[in-house]
Amino acid sequence: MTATLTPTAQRPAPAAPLVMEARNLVKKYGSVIAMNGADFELRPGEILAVIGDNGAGKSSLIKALSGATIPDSGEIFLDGQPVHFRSPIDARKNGIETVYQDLAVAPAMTIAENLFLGREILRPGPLGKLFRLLDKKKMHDEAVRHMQGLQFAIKSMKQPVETLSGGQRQGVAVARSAAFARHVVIMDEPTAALGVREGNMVLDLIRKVRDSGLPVILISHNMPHVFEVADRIHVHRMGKRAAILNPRVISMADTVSVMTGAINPADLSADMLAH
Amino acid sequence: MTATLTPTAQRPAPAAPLVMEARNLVKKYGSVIAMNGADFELRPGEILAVIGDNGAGKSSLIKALSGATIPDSGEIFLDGQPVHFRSPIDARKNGIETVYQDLAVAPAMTIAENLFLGREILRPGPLGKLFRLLDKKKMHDEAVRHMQGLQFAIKSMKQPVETLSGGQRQGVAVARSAAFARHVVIMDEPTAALGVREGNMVLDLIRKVRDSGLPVILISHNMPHVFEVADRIHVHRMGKRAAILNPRVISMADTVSVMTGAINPADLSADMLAH
Amino acid sequence: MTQPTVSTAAGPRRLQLPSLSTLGPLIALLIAVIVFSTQSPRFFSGTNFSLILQQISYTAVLAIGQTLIILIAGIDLSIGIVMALGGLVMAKLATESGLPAVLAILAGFLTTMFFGFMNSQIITRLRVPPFIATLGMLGIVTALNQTYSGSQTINNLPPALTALGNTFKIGGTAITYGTVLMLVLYLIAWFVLSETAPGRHLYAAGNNPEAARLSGIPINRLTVIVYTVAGLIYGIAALILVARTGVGDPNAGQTDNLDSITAVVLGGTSLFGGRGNVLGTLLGAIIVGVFRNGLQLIGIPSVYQSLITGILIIAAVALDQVSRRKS
Amino acid sequence: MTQPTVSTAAGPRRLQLPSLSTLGPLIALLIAVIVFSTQSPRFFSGTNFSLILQQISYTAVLAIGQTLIILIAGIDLSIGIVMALGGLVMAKLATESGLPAVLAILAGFLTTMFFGFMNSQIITRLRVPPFIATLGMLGIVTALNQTYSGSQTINNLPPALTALGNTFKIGGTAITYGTVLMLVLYLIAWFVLSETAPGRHLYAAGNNPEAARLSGIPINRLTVIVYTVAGLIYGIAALILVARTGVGDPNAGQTDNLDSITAVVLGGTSLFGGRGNVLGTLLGAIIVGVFRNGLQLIGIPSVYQSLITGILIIAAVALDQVSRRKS
Amino acid sequence: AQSAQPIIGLITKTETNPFFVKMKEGAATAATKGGAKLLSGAGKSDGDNAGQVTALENMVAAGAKTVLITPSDSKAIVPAIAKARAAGVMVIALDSPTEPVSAVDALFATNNYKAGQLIGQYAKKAMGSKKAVIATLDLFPGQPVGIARHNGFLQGFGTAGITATTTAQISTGVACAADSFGDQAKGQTAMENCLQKNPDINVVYTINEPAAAGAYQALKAAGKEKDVLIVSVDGGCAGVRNVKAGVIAATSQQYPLKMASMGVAAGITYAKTGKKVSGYTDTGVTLISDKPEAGVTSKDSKFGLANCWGQ
Ligand SMILES: Nc1ncnc2c1ncn2[C@@H]1O[C@H](COP(=O)(O)OP(=O)(O)OP(=O)(O)O)[C@@H](O)[C@H]1O
Ligand SMILES: Nc1ncnc2c1ncn2[C@@H]1O[C@H](COP(=O)(O)OP(=O)(O)OP(=O)(O)O)[C@@H](O)[C@H]1O
Ligand SMILES: [Mg+2]
Ligand SMILES: [Mg+2]
Repeated sequence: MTATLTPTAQRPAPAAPLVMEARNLVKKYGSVIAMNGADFELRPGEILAVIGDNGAGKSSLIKALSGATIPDSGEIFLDGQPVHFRSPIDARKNGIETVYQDLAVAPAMTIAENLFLGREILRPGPLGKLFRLLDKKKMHDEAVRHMQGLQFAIKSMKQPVETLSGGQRQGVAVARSAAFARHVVIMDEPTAALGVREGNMVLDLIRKVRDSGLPVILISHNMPHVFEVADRIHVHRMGKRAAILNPRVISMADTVSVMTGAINPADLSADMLAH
Repeated sequence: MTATLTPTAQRPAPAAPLVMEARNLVKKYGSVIAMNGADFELRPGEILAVIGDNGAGKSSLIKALSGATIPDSGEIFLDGQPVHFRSPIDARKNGIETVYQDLAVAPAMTIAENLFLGREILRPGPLGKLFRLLDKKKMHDEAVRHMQGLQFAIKSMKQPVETLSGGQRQGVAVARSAAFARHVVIMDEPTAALGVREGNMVLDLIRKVRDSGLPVILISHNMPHVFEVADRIHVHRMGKRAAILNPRVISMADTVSVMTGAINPADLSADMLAH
Repeated sequence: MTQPTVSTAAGPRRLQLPSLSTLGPLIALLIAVIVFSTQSPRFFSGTNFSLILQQISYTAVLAIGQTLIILIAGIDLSIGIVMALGGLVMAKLATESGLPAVLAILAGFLTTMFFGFMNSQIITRLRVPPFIATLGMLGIVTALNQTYSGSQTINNLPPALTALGNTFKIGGTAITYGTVLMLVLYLIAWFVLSETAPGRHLYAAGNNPEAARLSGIPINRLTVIVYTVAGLIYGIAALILVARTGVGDPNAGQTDNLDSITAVVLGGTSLFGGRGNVLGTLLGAIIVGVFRNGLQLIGIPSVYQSLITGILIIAAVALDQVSRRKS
Repeated sequence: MTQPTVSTAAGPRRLQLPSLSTLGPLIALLIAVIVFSTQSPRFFSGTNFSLILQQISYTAVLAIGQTLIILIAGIDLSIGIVMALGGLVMAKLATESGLPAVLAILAGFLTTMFFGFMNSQIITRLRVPPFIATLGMLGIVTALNQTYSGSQTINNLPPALTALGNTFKIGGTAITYGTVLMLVLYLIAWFVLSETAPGRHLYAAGNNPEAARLSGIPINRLTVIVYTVAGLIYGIAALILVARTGVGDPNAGQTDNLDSITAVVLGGTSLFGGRGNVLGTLLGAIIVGVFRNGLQLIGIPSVYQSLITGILIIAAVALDQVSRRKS
Repeated sequence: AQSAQPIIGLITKTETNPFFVKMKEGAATAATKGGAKLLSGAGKSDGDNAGQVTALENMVAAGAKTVLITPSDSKAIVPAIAKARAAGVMVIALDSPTEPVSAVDALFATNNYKAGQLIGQYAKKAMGSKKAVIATLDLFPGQPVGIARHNGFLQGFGTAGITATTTAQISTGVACAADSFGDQAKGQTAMENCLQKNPDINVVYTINEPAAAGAYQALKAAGKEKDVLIVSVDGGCAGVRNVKAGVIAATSQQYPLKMASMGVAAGITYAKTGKKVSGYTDTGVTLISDKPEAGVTSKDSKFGLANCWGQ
């Protein structure tokens, strides 16, 4: 028998099994089709940017991936295993942390409380285990530590979140996801409300997370940010994936053209596409 | 008598009287000082960008200018006249339209209803005048017209706003302010959630508004956007104005340095400053 | 997804029908009607239906006011007692003071409007939550009722005061003018809520008060108007009640706080404000009336009536959720 | 503005005191106490204060359950009737069935927990709004109460059932164990709400249910727990009531729906959920009790008691707003 | 310093029912005359035992040496009364007895069962040989007063097997039993529904006169007011006027003012002399009707108006 060599450039074997994969996701709201057969692939240790027009269905996609909505049809795999998230709790149990676009925060609660919402630090020993007593001091100190990394001008961790500025609020949501992820971090426009300095801090944070070995899904409209950190770019268009681009080759302008539909991805040279 | 010529570069007479001016605004929330003696000047027909770190007090400033909060002290002038806005209604009566950062929309109401909230189109004649009957058809058609200009993938004007994507929701708020302003348009991060294409549409819209003669206050963290449209840049820092920059002279990098405090504005060359 | 531009295909439907959220109660009502009809030969008749409408009429009118108030995220616990006072004023002035009936009625309206207005002042000026403001008003007006009337029912009212209790016939079924007035008020309320600017402002104020304020809707003024108009509506309810019972009764309306809120919530309006429909409230009121009438007609002992009504009310709303999850 | 980095200066205060929102009621309470003391020589005494605490004890305990429920943006209209049923079960089993008192009490607790649990099932599974679910339950349990008891009050309870009504002395003032139990329950509730994870989850669930869900808080499970625990609390209230009155009474608790909600709202908890404090509720309950006792002691005719109470309740909350605007 | 002025407490079932309001007025007048101070309290609604217990405690705390109470729940109030009596307070039940009757020092009351019996006997006679189709507009489930009057009426009408101690509401031979809550509007609704259920109804028993007025209103709307016999209990002035006007055929009149003034007088005596009253004093019930029936003792509406309570 003769071994036929497949040219690797044509069909490269993935470097490692996919961390997350979605096939043919569909979600309809009445006559509005938010996802129209969306595919998705996330590799280990990569920063995958997801970009697309407003209303392209990016948030709908990551809501499906994080268990926040249940798709009408389609499959999701985690580490190659099919999963059926019925709620965000399921996804979180699998170590998936998400920053939602509309910032899932409880406005009347403090920054520290919001940071640890749903996974409060409990007192050691039976006090924590049995009575689920909070370790407020530790939570406060940890909150200070997490937020300090992002350098927001926040006075006290005990300020209710509703009194924060738009960017500060986003900072809280970002700090939260980065602090707790064990498997995948999903961030839906984490830098939208951030200033230049704070935005760069968050990009640093994202890189740190990646360097610690966790893959990051970054949804963003900010092309410079995307090109600064992304390993691959997933372009979403009209409810499905239109292309996967290689930011080290393709230009920002061409990327935007693909995103808006001005360029057909089929017309791109092969090296501009990522796999 | 000898006339002494003052070098115009040093102390230029303002081209026209100021449209809006604020002096020494202060606003405290407990121990948090949101405005700490903030000054502000808006010239006729200009696009004034307001930039600054998160929590610098930009939103607090424009909330004071639009009547949404009442400052603890300080003065506000509209066309040279002191004004005391007790509520957004007062500001709006003076033709000031604002897009708030946290998008003041009613989620359960439709796009059309939100666009016209507080200034619905009434039926002509006594039906409208006396009974305040809505002209729903006209409102719908107008809504379609306004939103079409911004090209969001919105299916129907009768969708409740809560079903829209983040960017679409922002589009509604932006369309609204542009449609109704008669005197000043204030936009607090109008492009934060917008895609590349939609963001550019909004920049176009801002320019159109300016060209129609109305000054625009644009708060933004997006430096490319700021440099694309701004006539002058107001840098806000720690609750007050740190400098006014001239985007035609100063570089983006220097601007960011001023904003973050890395450069002291006093060290800038005179032409980099605007007046 | 779909088209990237705005679709103009679906032009505005001119009048919006009640939302889906009243579908469940509607189905429950239909089922109840069918069951009652098979169990009692006397249930399914124009006369009986006319009777049910008469029985619910004043509560249903009160519930219009309650709907307006709940839509702006308020609540009114003084609703029944203010109605009772309105009726008392009408009855007392028309009999003991010998005022012309029209003036007496007017005075009744002014009374109920005054207390609605007072509620709104306590809420907007003193910033007392509506629950507390109207609970306090309940205590205050209870005392006023008793002292004003000497706890006495007022009889022998002039015919003008009970005119709304008179009937006319449609195909052999006698219908009171009070019933017609109730239906007309519902139509007006529905029209105002969906077709006029103040109507929409009301929804906005309940849905997102901060957004409404920033949009230039004068929330406080709106609140004052809503509670005062509600007061006027209570006055009308009082007139319907007086016409129906033929007396001014200081103890009337004591169960109407809960009854009116029940009608509102059963009709699909959210207690948190901003979402709902006044025609749903009418449906809610009718459901309660039909249950009560039907259960009595088929001879269920009164102890079990509360049991069955409890189950039916839950079922009506649960049905709604099931039907919605299916669609 | 202030420092650009996070201040660590203000370390976490370990235990949070009741928020400012109860300041107004507190002032109102103080003023009331002073006025009553000058008007009646018998008002200001340990014995009388102990009496007031006894009088409010079961309503105040019920109001703990109501606070938990309102914090998650729910409401319970079946609160009084479920308590009554719990008391009946205890009394009947301990007398007619001759069960040991401990078992009878346990059965009562299980009963009230069961109906709390049922409420939660209707709310979470059938997705019926809490107002309707618990209103339906009110009807259902009303009927159960009457049929189970044959509308008869049950007397001659064994001493174990009324033990909470016994007193001990502190400096000459006799205090019932029921009062102590009430205060202990408040401390526990306050501690759980502010110091444990489930307590904070409750606030989050009421403040922003969607955020809570996305944060991985199991809202439905939490709802079930809250209503069931509230059921247990009603059982304890039933025991306190039975001990206080010495009977099992099918008609007990009828005014406790409104009374418990009043205590909660008066204590500064928002009816929209997510904001409030259980110690405020205790304050609210005490205020109502002090008003009632004081007005009765100084001999205000009962008609005017409702008038003055109404005014005082409004004033208490209004005062709060005034004091807050000043600060 | 305690003044010598005796303090007397009066606790009614509710503060709004005209019957109790009049009782309170009577007590207030008697107290003023006798130089006593009257404290008043009430339950929040009929059946609110806990509210009465609270009021009772407050009266004792206020220094009342005599408390007059119309028990909402004849059994449930007993332990609280025992406590008050143990503290040296004389407790007198007005209007309704406690169970056991001996729980109080004295009882000044109408016999509700007997009041029902009277109108039952009257109705039986008035119907003669005509077949009676009965509707009862009752109070609400589980109310002892309501049950006593209802059962008394049926017993008087001839239903077998009922005695004064029957605790369950009997509905043998009743075509339609509905709750009126003693409220005119609700009575009207109940009557309408009963008529719808059985148009042949020709005898209506009502728990009180407001319910009777409601029933009449419903009958009138149906054009049946002439053919139906309404009997009631209370004897308020408005009710007696309705007897006179032919709306109500007969009513059993009670004397709340008498109960109250007797109670206050006893209280003053106790304060002055330390002598308690005891036992049951029937303040009497009189059948009022303008169409007397042979064999049933009754007085006419003139007597009724002369002795009625209210205005
Ligand atoms: N609950 C819903 N009901 C109805 N339509 C919805 C709902 N959620 C999303 N949609 C629609 O689905 C489409 C995709 O929305 P999605 O939020 O996924 O877009 P997106 O790509 O995240 O946009 P953006 O960049 O603006 O955040 C939009 O047209 C939106 O109106
Ligand atoms: N209602 C409030 N109560 C307490 N503090 C507040 C309140 N509103 C604003 N602040 C504080 O005032 C400061 C300035 O807030 P502001 O919203 O004006 O900032 P900003 O410049 O708009 O920031 P961003 O760019 O993030 O939107 C922040 O530290 C914020 O926490
Ligand atoms: Mg999105
Ligand atoms: Mg801002």
